[in-house]
Amino acid sequence: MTETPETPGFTRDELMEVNAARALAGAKTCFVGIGLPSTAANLARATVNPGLVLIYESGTIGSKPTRLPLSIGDGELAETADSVVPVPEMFNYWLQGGRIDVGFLGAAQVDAYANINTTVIDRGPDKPEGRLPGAGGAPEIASNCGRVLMVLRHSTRSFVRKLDFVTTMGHGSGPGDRTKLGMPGTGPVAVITDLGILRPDPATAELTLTELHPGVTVEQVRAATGWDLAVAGTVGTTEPPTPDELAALRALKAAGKEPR
Amino acid sequence: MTETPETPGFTRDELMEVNAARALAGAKTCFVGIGLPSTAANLARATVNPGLVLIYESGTIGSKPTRLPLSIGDGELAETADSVVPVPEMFNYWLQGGRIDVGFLGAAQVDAYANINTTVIDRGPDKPEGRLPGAGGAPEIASNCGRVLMVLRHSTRSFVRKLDFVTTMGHGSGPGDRTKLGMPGTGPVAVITDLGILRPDPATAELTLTELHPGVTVEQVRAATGWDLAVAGTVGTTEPPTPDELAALRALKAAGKEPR
Amino acid sequence: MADIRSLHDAVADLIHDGDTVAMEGFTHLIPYAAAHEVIRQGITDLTLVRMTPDVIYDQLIGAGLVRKLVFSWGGNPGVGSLHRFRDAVENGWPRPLELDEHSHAGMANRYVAGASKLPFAVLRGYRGSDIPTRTDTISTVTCPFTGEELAAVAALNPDVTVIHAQQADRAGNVQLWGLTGVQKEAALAARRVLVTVEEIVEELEPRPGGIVLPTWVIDAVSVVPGGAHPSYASGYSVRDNAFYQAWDPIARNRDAFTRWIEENVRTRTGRTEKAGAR
Amino acid sequence: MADIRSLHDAVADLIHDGDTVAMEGFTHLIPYAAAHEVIRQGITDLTLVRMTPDVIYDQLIGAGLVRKLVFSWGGNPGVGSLHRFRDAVENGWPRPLELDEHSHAGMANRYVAGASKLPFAVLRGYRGSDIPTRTDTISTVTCPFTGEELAAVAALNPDVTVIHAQQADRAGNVQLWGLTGVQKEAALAARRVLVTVEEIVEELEPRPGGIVLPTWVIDAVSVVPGGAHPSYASGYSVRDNAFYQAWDPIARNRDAFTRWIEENVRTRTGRTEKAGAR
Repeated sequence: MTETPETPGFTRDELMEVNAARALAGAKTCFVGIGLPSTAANLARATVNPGLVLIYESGTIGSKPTRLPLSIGDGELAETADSVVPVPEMFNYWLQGGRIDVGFLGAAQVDAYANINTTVIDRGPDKPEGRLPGAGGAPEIASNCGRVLMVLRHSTRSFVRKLDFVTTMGHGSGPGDRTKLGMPGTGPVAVITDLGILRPDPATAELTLTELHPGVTVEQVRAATGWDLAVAGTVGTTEPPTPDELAALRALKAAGKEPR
Repeated sequence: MTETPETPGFTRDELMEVNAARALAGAKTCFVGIGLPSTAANLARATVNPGLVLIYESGTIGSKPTRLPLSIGDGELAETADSVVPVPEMFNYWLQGGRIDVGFLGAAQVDAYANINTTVIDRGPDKPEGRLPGAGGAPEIASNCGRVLMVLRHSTRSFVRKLDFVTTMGHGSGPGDRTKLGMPGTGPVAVITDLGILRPDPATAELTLTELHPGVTVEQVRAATGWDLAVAGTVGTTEPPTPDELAALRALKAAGKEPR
Repeated sequence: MADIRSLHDAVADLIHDGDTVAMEGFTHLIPYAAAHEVIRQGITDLTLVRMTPDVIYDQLIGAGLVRKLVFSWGGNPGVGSLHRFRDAVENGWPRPLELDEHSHAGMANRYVAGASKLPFAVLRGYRGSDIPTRTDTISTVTCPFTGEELAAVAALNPDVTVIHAQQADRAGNVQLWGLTGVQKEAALAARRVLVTVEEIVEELEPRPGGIVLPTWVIDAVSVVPGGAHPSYASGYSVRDNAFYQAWDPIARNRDAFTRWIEENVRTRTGRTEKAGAR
Repeated sequence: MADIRSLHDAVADLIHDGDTVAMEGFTHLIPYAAAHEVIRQGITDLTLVRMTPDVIYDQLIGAGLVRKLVFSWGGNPGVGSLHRFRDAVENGWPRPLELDEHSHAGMANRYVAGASKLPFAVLRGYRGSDIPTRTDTISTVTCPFTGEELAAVAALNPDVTVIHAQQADRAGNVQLWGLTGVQKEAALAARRVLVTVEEIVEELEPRPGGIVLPTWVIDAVSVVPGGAHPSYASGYSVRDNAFYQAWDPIARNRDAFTRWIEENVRTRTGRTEKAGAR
């Protein structure tokens, strides 16, 4: 992680993480995937949304970890939770039960309609498929949460024209697909990357560049996107991380690396 | 409850209760209805089967009450249990899950195939149906336990030729009906009354008088039965209650009446 | 988020004429005080849902507030009949009572489906029983893998679920322990949730067998010590078995019942109720 | 009733070539020691079931004992890929690995159906996903009340479920607490159950969040302190995150993996394993 020359003092990953945390302002409850989503959700609790209820698929409701958990089942998630429930209850009563505002997901591949592949990569004819971890909770998180946020690094490997496999549906092939399939939630509302933020166009549901991080150009984002990326009429620039945000983020990460 | 003249020292109800308890010898786990079944199951723990695991539909597994509970939700049932589980879990994982050897049921009306009515009584034309409490857990207890025991007082009001309503199926209209309906358990194996014990004939599944309590005659039982009761070729006589059994039964009942 | 407020105001705001209301608690933690507040406010035309109607619904039915009952076992546990329930069903007094009748397994699964926001639940149930002939909330589904036909029961999603619990904290998080029955499912299946509690504590200390309902699934918490009487709250009170036995002669007689409700419910407040109800 | 016996004998008696085996534990309480005993005994042609295959199944797959994997997320949590799993799927080394792949919600419900002895479970799942195209254990059912089409998943009933717990008493009753995942469902769905525990105690003291499995649903209990390492047992140990990170380079390389298994599993016994595995 090198600092970007244009924005000394923080990295592009930190821009991504801080903006992902900001996207949780105002949310009440968040179903948190491990990795970048967990970083964002914990940072949100330390900054814009101290009351945010973190929910992990391991069964913890209202976890308040003081360091970044390495896995969704770290002991501290359970010890600091308001309630720990069995995994089937988590998926049936809480997630499918419509109790969760925001689902926060990562992805290996995403397409222009915010559909996600985390299953297999096509490596070309005569080559075996490349294996990814699989679905985890994502298909039902994306379907049942009130709305979905996504966070991943921008590259043509991850932002692809056509997914090799649809693990988790975002907006399908466009507006109306979610309704047709009876999905309760509104689906992905933002994809936060290390270059900027994409949001589905209200009319077409196609991911559209709406904000750039400081020092990033539209051309850089288009070059890192595997399809002809739509760009909003007015593209905003995200606020640089505040000193408080950076301090909180770095403290969380440092604590996560401490031996126990 | 008056003592029977022929068998001084105990009542017919006590004969019924003691024999109901004896029927639990060798059982591992028993799903216990409140009232007479609960008396029998608790007496079994105090006499023939100290290791018997009592399971109440209120969610308690392995209750060891020291007095007869008035209701299936008495506090002592939970406090003395090995485990207390939510009611849906009790019915789904434990009962439907096939974990329970014996279901012990009472009944308002029973017919010759040990089918049970606890729903409504037909009081004749132009009169409204008489209302009974309803099914409770019985339909699925009778279907899913390994076998079923029943205990109720003998009278033509309760042992009827035709049920006014089938709440809970025992043996339906005869052999094969349970298998046809995919019921895992073997169904009712004994109906213990204050006069004797009826068991389904192995060939016809029809309830047949196999044992009389001491001092009771076949004619008395036939007179108290609303259909033409089949009688086994050899009708045995139940052993009179032992002093230990009587002492244990009376102690349980006395403890159940103590104020808390 | 749960507001902590008076029982009067919570009931007035959350429970309305014509609502479908579940007051749950399997013998333990039955929310009697809330039911009495419903009687005092005369909230009527209710569809009441409960696995074991018990004396609490005998009182509401006898008070004439109930249009329909969804249930699986209607008795006074260990004592006998619910006479007000029987009088309503058999004689239509004080008004006719429509029934939707199930087994316990069916009712429990209807709540599970409701909490899971599924339209139905599946069980191996009701086989050989006449129960499905009297309701339109039992049907069948066929397993797409084995071809087995199973019972399907329609989800229950009450307008309001009311439960009693031991404790809440100041934020409105609630903990109950002991026999917890179907309370979690009934609460999570409902559109609105009212919880009466024995007391407010500074911090909920996790208990063996405890279940926690976070404040953000609850609409109102009301502090009503003894609010489960004659049922009980493990750790706070014991079941008043004598009351359940004394209820039998009261409920057998329409006048005695009406007088009892007048004296012990209508002319009291939530605050003074407990002492007088014995 | 559970017999308390050595891990060697319990594994030898309960787990057989060709069995379907679930070793559950959601990050917490993963039964590594039992898996290592399976490797030492060379029990093979297994169908392994687990929501999150994790390093424990990476080891069994790399050891060549696994024919098929039923799962929903196969990674080294917080670290990266499971390289032995990938090598088996992508290159068939050391043998091809058949997959039955689901989402977490689907897998959890498959266990629920198994524990409930139902042939399938219903969920609002897999909508818009390609996952159903690659398995025959996902289908659909139509709600008989609303007409809505829902996903149906086939029940999971493993031949054997293996879990790790904190405590057993002398009668073989088991208690686990902390994150309890799907362990109760996995155990109750299985034909045979093996539980490794940290210790035997005179009496199980009820714990907040504790679940108790009575001895009569368990076949064998084996005392294996540290038997979840590098996973952990709340109250006894913490997760060895360093081991999970160290696993990555070991598992990337076939020879390094084989050497590690030889040195740390095959030539050790359950008793000496823990100290050496770090």
